[in-house]
Amino acid sequence: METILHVEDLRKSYNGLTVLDLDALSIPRGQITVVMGPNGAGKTTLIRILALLEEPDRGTILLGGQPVPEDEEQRLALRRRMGVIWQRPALFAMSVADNLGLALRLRGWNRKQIRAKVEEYAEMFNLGRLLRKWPNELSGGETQKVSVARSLIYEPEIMFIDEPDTYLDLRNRHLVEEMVASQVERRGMTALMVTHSRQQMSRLAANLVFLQAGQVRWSGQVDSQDPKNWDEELKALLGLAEPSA
Amino acid sequence: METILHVEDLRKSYNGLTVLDLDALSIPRGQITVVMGPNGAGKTTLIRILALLEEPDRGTILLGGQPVPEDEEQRLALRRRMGVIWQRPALFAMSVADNLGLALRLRGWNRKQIRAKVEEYAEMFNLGRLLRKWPNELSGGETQKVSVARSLIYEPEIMFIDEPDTYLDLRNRHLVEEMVASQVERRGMTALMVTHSRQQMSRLAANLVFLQAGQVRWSGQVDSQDPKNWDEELKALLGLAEPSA
Amino acid sequence: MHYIVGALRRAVDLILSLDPAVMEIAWLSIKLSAISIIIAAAIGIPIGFILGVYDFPGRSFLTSIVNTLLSLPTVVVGLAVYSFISRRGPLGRFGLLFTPWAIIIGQTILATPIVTALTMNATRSLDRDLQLTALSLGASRVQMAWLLLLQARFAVFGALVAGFGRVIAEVGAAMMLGGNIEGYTRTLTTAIALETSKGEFAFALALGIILLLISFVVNILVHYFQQVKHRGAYHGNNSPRRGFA
Amino acid sequence: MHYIVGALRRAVDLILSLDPAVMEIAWLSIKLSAISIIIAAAIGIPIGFILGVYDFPGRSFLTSIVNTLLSLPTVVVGLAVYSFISRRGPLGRFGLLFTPWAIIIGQTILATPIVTALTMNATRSLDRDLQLTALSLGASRVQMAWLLLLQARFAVFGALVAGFGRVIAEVGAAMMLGGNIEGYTRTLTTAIALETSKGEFAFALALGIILLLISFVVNILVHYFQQVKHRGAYHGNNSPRRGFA
Amino acid sequence: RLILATTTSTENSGLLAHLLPPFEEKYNVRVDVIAVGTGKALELGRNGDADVVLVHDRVSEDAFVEGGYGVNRRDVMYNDYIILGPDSDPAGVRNAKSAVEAFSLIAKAKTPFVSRGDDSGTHKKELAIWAEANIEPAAPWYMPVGQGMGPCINIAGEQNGYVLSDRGTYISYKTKTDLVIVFEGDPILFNPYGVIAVNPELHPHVNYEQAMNFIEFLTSDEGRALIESYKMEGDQLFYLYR
Ligand SMILES: Nc1ncnc2c1ncn2[C@@H]1O[C@H](COP(=O)(O)OP(=O)(O)OP(=O)(O)O)[C@@H](O)[C@H]1O
Ligand SMILES: Nc1ncnc2c1ncn2[C@@H]1O[C@H](COP(=O)(O)OP(=O)(O)OP(=O)(O)O)[C@@H](O)[C@H]1O
Ligand SMILES: [Mg+2]
Ligand SMILES: [Mg+2]
Repeated sequence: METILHVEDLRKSYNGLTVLDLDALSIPRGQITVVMGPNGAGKTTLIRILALLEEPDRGTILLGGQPVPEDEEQRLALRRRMGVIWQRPALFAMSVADNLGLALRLRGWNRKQIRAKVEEYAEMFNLGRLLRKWPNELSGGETQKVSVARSLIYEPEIMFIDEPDTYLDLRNRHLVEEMVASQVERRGMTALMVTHSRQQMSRLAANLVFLQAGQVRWSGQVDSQDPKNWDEELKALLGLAEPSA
Repeated sequence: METILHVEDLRKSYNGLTVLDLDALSIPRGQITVVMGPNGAGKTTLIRILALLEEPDRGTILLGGQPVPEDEEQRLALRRRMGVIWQRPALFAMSVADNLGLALRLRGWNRKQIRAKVEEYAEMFNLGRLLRKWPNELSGGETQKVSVARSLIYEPEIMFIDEPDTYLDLRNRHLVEEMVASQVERRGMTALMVTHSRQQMSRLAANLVFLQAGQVRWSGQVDSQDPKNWDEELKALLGLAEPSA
Repeated sequence: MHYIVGALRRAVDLILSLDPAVMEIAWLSIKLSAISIIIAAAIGIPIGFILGVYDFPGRSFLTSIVNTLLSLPTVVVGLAVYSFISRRGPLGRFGLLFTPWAIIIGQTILATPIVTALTMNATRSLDRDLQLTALSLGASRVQMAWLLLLQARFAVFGALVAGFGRVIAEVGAAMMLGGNIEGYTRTLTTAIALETSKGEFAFALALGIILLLISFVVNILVHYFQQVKHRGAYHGNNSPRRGFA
Repeated sequence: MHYIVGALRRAVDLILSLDPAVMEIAWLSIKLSAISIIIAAAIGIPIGFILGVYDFPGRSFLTSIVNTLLSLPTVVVGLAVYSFISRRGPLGRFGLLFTPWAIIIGQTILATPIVTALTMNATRSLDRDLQLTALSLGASRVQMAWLLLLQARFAVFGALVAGFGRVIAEVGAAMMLGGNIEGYTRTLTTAIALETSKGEFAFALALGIILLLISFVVNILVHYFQQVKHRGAYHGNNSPRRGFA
Repeated sequence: RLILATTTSTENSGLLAHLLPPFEEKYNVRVDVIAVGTGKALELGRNGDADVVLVHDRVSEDAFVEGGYGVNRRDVMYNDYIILGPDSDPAGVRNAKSAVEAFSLIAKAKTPFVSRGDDSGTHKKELAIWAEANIEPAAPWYMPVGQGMGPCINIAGEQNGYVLSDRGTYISYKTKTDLVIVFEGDPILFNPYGVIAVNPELHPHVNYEQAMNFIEFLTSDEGRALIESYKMEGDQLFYLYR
């Protein structure tokens, strides 16, 4: 199984407090890797670092076996192959349609191409009715759907997803899961997904990383179909001894 | 059972599109009423209106049997008996401790009283470590916990809670549920809670309102212990025919 | 060129020798500007806040008026005030003309539109979530205004700095209304104008350098007075502390 | 008082008669201010953006410097530029003194700190989430800057309006550097100063009224040019469209 | 293009508007007038930023020429100063026989006296008269304000005080002030104007040719006739040396 992202000896601290301290971590290409762990474990920080948006204090990041270059041009090229769906969706003060097409515009697509693509994705995400609205006119769930569609639309090679369920009703949760899963299947997208939902994890994960206090407590493949086969330590971490929530 | 909030013939539209159109709705005192419904159903809009933060286009709101006064002073007094935990937590650019004490400061408490209360609630919510941090230094879950504690701290008579689970891990979800439930039990707080989680609903709800496209599709008491006894129509609305999520 | 060299030398001399005439003039400039900007703040901040935060008919028109008043030429203000407070004018009997009070009146008129316009712009781009959050925590109208201004403190503080710069540097109103009377209403700028008209360019520049030094010191002091540390955005997560990329 | 009445009558006459001398002077004022503000924007917006968004050693010091430059007196700018472009100055051989170009240089120097400082304040209070979102969607540094400025457009536009007001209303630099030559470098403000020194107060005020009218029209035009509608905050939910409470 | 640096009095009185068009036509040149104080006008000349200066302060003019900054100084014309005061004339200046005596009376009565205080030609003349009268004027009745002539007249009017003014400015302010002429005619009050070309050896770029044309024109019969014939609101302002 090919590794697309590999980090070694990664350390990040804020104001002297270490929030991330990973010996080694590998993300396999073309699969969904789920990251779980309690609030404050460092999940979002990890995403910021892996998406090349924040510098770690030390450590190596290998992307497709290559170390990440220093040169800003080259980093931009790499960043453009990645996408992030943030835990807290932030839309720009422009229409929903413009938000959806933004990444394509940044990549120099022309109006017509953008329009076609935006319509395609608006259709897929049932956003047609909202295209001319502005962010402050949307409900929470609508905001989150726009934010997900806005990142998937440019079909990144690696997608970081921080709690896709946020604000969504059950139907939309499934819709978003399907969209992500279909891009993984159809074109081999790699996804790193943070979630607090065991059900969602077991529906989607090929691999699982469990973070706690900035460290990897468990990582490996998971048999998504049958939780009974899970490692005992993992079960304990996930709280599967307690009555399920 | 006493009704604390009653609305009649409530209508709200934006740009000519009706988003809320309720014939009548009653919220019983001292219990948890759960509001469910798909994204965009009008749940958050309902909260804004009931919390006296937005004017409906038409309709009557009775609070404890009295119509809501026009006078700003009197409205302020009513607003101070309510609290809202927003779907999207927004903390002010001040320390976590200051955020927690803010509502008390607005009510003219003195420093010492505020400090004691903040410490008490920080303890309850495990926020002690974070008191001197600023909002931009918090994780998503930490932000949400601060936002919940900030509203519960002044012990409002009616609490509107829009998706308490947002960003929280399982332990913190339970913690927040407990805190809300205990205020309901201990001092008869009324809570109106929006959630997309059937499990959470059945754990907490004494009553359920199901909104769809701005209208009440179902409302009444629910037997939280035994979903099997639920009304068939409600089961259909909640999607209990489909394989559970 | 040689003026600048000469001016620098002269400025150093003047400062080191603590020339009493220059000190007195400088002190008067500081005093008048400070008083003017305090009055302008008392008028401009509330108006700017209302124009920035509330939507009401005529707001757009009032906004344009305020923006237009940014182009009030100092001489015009001087003339207009002059025709009110001259002995032939309606306020003539108070004998304000050619006193420091006359300068304060003129400079307040100049500073108020600046403070108003910039406060308006600062509060206009505030996240509306913060408004709702403040109100739902029980803020009165005044408390909400205070909280939002606190959130926009950088820009509001910037408004005051810009207003201060405007009045301490203006000469038209000070000249027309104060009369540039030695030992009584001579400010740094009217002194500069006088030296310039005498052809004493180096001395005029030296006074200009002293004026800038005063501004610099005032800026630094106020900067330390208002909390120095910028702690960033309002919400939670996603926000590393420093700039990057 | 009687001046003001006389001035109003005179202003109306001048405007109705389309007095060619006044028209020419007014047109020159507009032209020079527009050119100055365009150059100031090209310099000040990028610098203000960098100071507002990025954190680097020395930022606080540079911020104070920019704020200090807000108090540059126009006469001092006039003198300083004079000593460079005077025949004896290093740029003397270009013969710029007493030409419109000299005025443009002086006014650009006056406007640049304003545009810089206000852009800095505007971008400093931007939600940092937007930065990360822009970058994660594949924005280059320049594209991110452009996007963030778009988000802060009200305040950035306000910066330009304030700068325009400053230069169209200033007289010191125009007088010293342009020389108030009839038909060549006489602007509205230098004409006002001239009339004032002649004791023609009513005529001076009439010109001042014309200047304000011009500013008003320019403001209105630019207001309609930039999208008129304010569509509010960045994110989703919680945000009713109008002010309230 | 000929740059003429001159005092505000010549520009504001309208004399230049009367004088320049015929000159411009005759020599086919555009004259750009920079109207400032005498001190600043001479400084512009010193720096080579003007081609010719027309000012009124003999002492500084001589220093300018001696310093090698200007050449070919010529007397052009003179006007006169007057003492303005309130109609009630509290110091009794109307009875004075000389300007020196008038100043002494004002000092004795301690009525407000507004001084230009800006080193202008007018200011220097005023100081010379004080010196002649052996008086060192002082606050509070003596008010150096550091402004142009017009504002000084205004301030004196507001304070019900006296002020030394040139006649031209007074004429244009006549309707705007309550002050009247309380003393005039003493030869000490004459105010001569001189024209000087900027030295082309020091500043090779200056338009020396046209500067000389201008000087010649002012001192020619044609120029003199124009000066003599100029009237402001019916009064002659500038007189020629015979
Ligand atoms: N800019 C910052 N300054 C200081 N501390 C920070 C900063 N950003 C994050 N932290 C701290 O680092 C820890 C990890 O934060 P992170 O956002 O990565 O957590 P998370 O695993 O995503 O949590 P959650 O599930 O609550 O979103 C938290 O305890 C947080 O308080
Ligand atoms: N300011 C507004 N302008 C226009 N439309 C609005 C505005 N606010 C809300 N809406 C629309 O009203 C509908 C109801 O919004 P609301 O936020 O109440 O939904 P909700 O039930 O809370 O949904 P969610 O579960 O996604 O948070 C949505 O379709 C939304 O697009
Ligand atoms: Mg997180
Ligand atoms: Mg909602």
